[in-house]
Amino acid sequence: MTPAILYAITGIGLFVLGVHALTRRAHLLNKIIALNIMGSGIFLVFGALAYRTPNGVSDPVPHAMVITGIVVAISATAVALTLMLRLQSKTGAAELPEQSPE
Amino acid sequence: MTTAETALMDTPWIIWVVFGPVTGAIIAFLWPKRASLLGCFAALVTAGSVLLLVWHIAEFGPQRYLIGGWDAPLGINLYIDGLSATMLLTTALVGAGVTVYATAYFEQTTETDRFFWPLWLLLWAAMNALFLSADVFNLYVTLELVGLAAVALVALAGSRDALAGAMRYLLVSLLGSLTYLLGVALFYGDHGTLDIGLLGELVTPAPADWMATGLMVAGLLIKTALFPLHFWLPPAHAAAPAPVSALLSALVVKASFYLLLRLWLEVFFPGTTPNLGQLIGALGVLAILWGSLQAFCQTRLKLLIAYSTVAQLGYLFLAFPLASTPAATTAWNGTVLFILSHALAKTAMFLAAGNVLRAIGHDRMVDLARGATGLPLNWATFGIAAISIIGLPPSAGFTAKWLLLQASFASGQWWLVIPVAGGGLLAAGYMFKVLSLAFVQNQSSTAGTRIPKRMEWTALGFALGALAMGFLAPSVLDLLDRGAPFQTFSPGGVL
Amino acid sequence: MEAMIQPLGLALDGLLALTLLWLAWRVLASADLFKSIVFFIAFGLVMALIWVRLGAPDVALAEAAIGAGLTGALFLAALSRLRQGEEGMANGTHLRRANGLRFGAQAALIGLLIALFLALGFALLSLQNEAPGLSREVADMLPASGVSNPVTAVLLNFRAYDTLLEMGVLLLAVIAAWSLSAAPKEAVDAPGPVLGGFVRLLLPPMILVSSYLLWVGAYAPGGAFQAGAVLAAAAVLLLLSGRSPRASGWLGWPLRVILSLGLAVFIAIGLALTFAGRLFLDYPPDEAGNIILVIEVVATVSIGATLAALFAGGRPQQDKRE
Amino acid sequence: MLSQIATILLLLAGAAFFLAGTLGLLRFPDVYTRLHALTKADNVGLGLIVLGLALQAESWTAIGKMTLIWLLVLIASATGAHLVAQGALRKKIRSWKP
Repeated sequence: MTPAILYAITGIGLFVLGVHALTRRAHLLNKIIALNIMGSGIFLVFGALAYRTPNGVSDPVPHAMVITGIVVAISATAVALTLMLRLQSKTGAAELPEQSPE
Repeated sequence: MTTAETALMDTPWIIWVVFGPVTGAIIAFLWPKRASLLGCFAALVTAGSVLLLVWHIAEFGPQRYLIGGWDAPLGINLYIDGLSATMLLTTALVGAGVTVYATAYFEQTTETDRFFWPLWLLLWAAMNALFLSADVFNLYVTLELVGLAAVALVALAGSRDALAGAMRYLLVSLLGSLTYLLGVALFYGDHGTLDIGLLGELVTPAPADWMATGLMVAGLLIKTALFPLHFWLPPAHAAAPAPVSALLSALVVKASFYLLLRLWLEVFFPGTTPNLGQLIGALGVLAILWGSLQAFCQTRLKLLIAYSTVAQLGYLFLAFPLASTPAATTAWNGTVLFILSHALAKTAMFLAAGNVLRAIGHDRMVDLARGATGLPLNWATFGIAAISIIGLPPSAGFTAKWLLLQASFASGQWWLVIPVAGGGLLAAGYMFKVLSLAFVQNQSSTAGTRIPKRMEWTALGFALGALAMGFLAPSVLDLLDRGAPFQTFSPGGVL
Repeated sequence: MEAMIQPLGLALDGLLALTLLWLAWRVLASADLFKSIVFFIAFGLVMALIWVRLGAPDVALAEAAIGAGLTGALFLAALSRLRQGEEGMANGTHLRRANGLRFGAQAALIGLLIALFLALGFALLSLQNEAPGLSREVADMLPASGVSNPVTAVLLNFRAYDTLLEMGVLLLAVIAAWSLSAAPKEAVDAPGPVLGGFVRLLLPPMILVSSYLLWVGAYAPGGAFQAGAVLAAAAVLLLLSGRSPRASGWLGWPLRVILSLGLAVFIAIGLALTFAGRLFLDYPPDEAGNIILVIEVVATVSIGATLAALFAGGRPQQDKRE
Repeated sequence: MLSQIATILLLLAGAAFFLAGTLGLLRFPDVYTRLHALTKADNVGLGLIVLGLALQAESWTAIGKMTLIWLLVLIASATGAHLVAQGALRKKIRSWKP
């Protein structure tokens, strides 16, 4: 159980927790936070697997990917929050209205 | 060759195809008052560079472009072959037409409508980048760009349904992208490379690769709205402004399907995929049935067309069970031709529905008749587009279904005939329901508001294009053979 | 001594991993929104600590500045606007029940997720314990990249196309946010002497730290994104202290130019190289360092302005005269 | 060797102050006293830790950076405490009466 595998399993734990909260919580802010937690989990898997280099200096390519991922995540979060507030001003509740049953 | 030809030859059109629309979007964002004019000019430049690039591919075969001069494992490659060229062509065709339509649709621009142009050009650039990229992480960034731009365009309509549909679409799109990204993490962890070509050679049926394949397929199926995961598509596509609905149904949903097809043929290990292929094929059949049934009992026109998209998407997945049979090439040719024909026909339908909505203010099918007499050209467009959706002979839809039928007979999986033919019948069902409602009951027809001629003519143009594509199919299939991954596909060996 | 350190290190990693999971569970399960946001910020800081443990100081800086700091600020701002919206309505129901999955579906979902976790865990355990990844290729090509910090070399030279598209994502986010809503008027009263003094005192060092991070990015952890985040934090402080540049003429096209400057310069450099006959973004080796510095400076200003505009939450109101 | 012992002692002292601050946070009855515990104990704790690490630092710039960090934390926590207290007053939270 090297630190790399430990953190990688923590990462997929965060991913699974996030998916569960995304599907279970009704409030949109909780769903958006859950998406951020899932993203952090995946980035942790990237970083943990990059720590397995023989000479101890971890692999810089996943680090660059994670920084790109963090910036993409905050952009998506900002759009989601603006959309949530606009939806609340229109429908009165920051939750997805019940979809017409198929 | 004259200097003009050499200049024409060696300017990297592959770069202009992506950064033409991005530059257009920046200028349209900086100068909002002239946004629609700049949008048209940028669309012209982009469509032109796409045509030159596709001509270049047709002449000299697939092309690989090393960005920054760094080769595969370290740098990012752009790779264009027959498959990418066909998708680029479809996007350019639909994009140019919808741009013309949008100049009329967004005539009296409020302040937020001016944001349509930068968003649409960024969406176009993102799709072009997605069709060209050969790097799995870069494809994640393009998927995010496509998703965010599409969500913002849906929310442009501003109505309650549009905002709710856009929110649901955003959450589902982010879930799909993150699932795909976890697959990328596992593939990189296992093989230390992100290039599609290199990954294809290194993939083994190890548990990590199998999980990565499963995650990426799941993520992309969410974004392509295949049957059980389609719930987000109808509200988003129906509530969006008309040009945006057309773009979503015709192009955005197909972009993630293209990526699934590309990875399926070049990365996922052929040994592990046949049973996954059977599952996806079965889901495709269910999508055709469920989508058609739902479409049949819709009361609003745009929702009917959106559910028709859910049904037609099922067709794209029918070729997966045939992937490892000798008839795979004809099956994949049929699938890509189906993408092209569905894109043209569905764009015509959504634009026609948009004209109806703009003319009589609502799209409740029950009293469509009142507006029918005022828009004869529009309903003719709807009829012609229905021909291609149903798959009647002259149209490209028929040719695509015919190729699928040929492949299923050749490979002995004759059961595919039932969904292919049955889907056509079901499509005929809900299409004739619309046409009957539009024409038969002739109550007093209140003349709707005048709509600009351009809107009707572009819709008709797309419908006729879907028909004409039936005759142009051989040239499309010829373009498709330029080094497409399924050109001479022998199971296991990848060209 | 060495033998004793290794298990201690693993114990610390185990502790950090458990804290992270516990914080994540608290974020996702707590009923009150404010509490989950505060836990989310703590989650981001522990994550930054883990990035230091994983030998990734660049990512630790980015996670702390953007992941925990700015995302947390975005959430808090959204929560306060949410509460303002709810005061306006009678039925401000925070805690509607979770969407009503029947018990069977809920158990099935949890079972499915546990199965997914076990399958992924098994897949991870099947990976080799030692994998060089691309570290050797990066080390070999580093001298030709114009910078000596490997992460900056990957971000701005080897995979510059990713960073270019990512700047596109930032610009797209601002355009999307502006198309969605106008910036809500911050009902903030005049800042007290303490906050006003705090802001005046902190702005100069923040700008100094930002330019230091930008400069040091070439050979040590730092870079455009971390510097941009610090710049955005300074702008957020300005917005919070009520002294927002609403009246000034900055909110018209000058702001739009700054927002799209980073992406425009990046593309212009790339295309200029193609006109000079080189491949797109293929910097000539001897000027690679200078070109990367130019791109980073412009990117920092653009990223700072973009993240601040995203915090403001919509298109500036003052656009009326346009 | 002496500097290592001094560093360990200083770090332990600093950790003790952090512990005291957290204990105060948990045990004190209302928001105002908790603010006291947090800002005072943690700042002194951080000062001791910075001092302890300064002994091991390899260059004066590193020491300079650490003290700059400590000063920024001082100012930030003071302003933070002030704003939280101001917010609590505006919400009319009465301070604890024995």
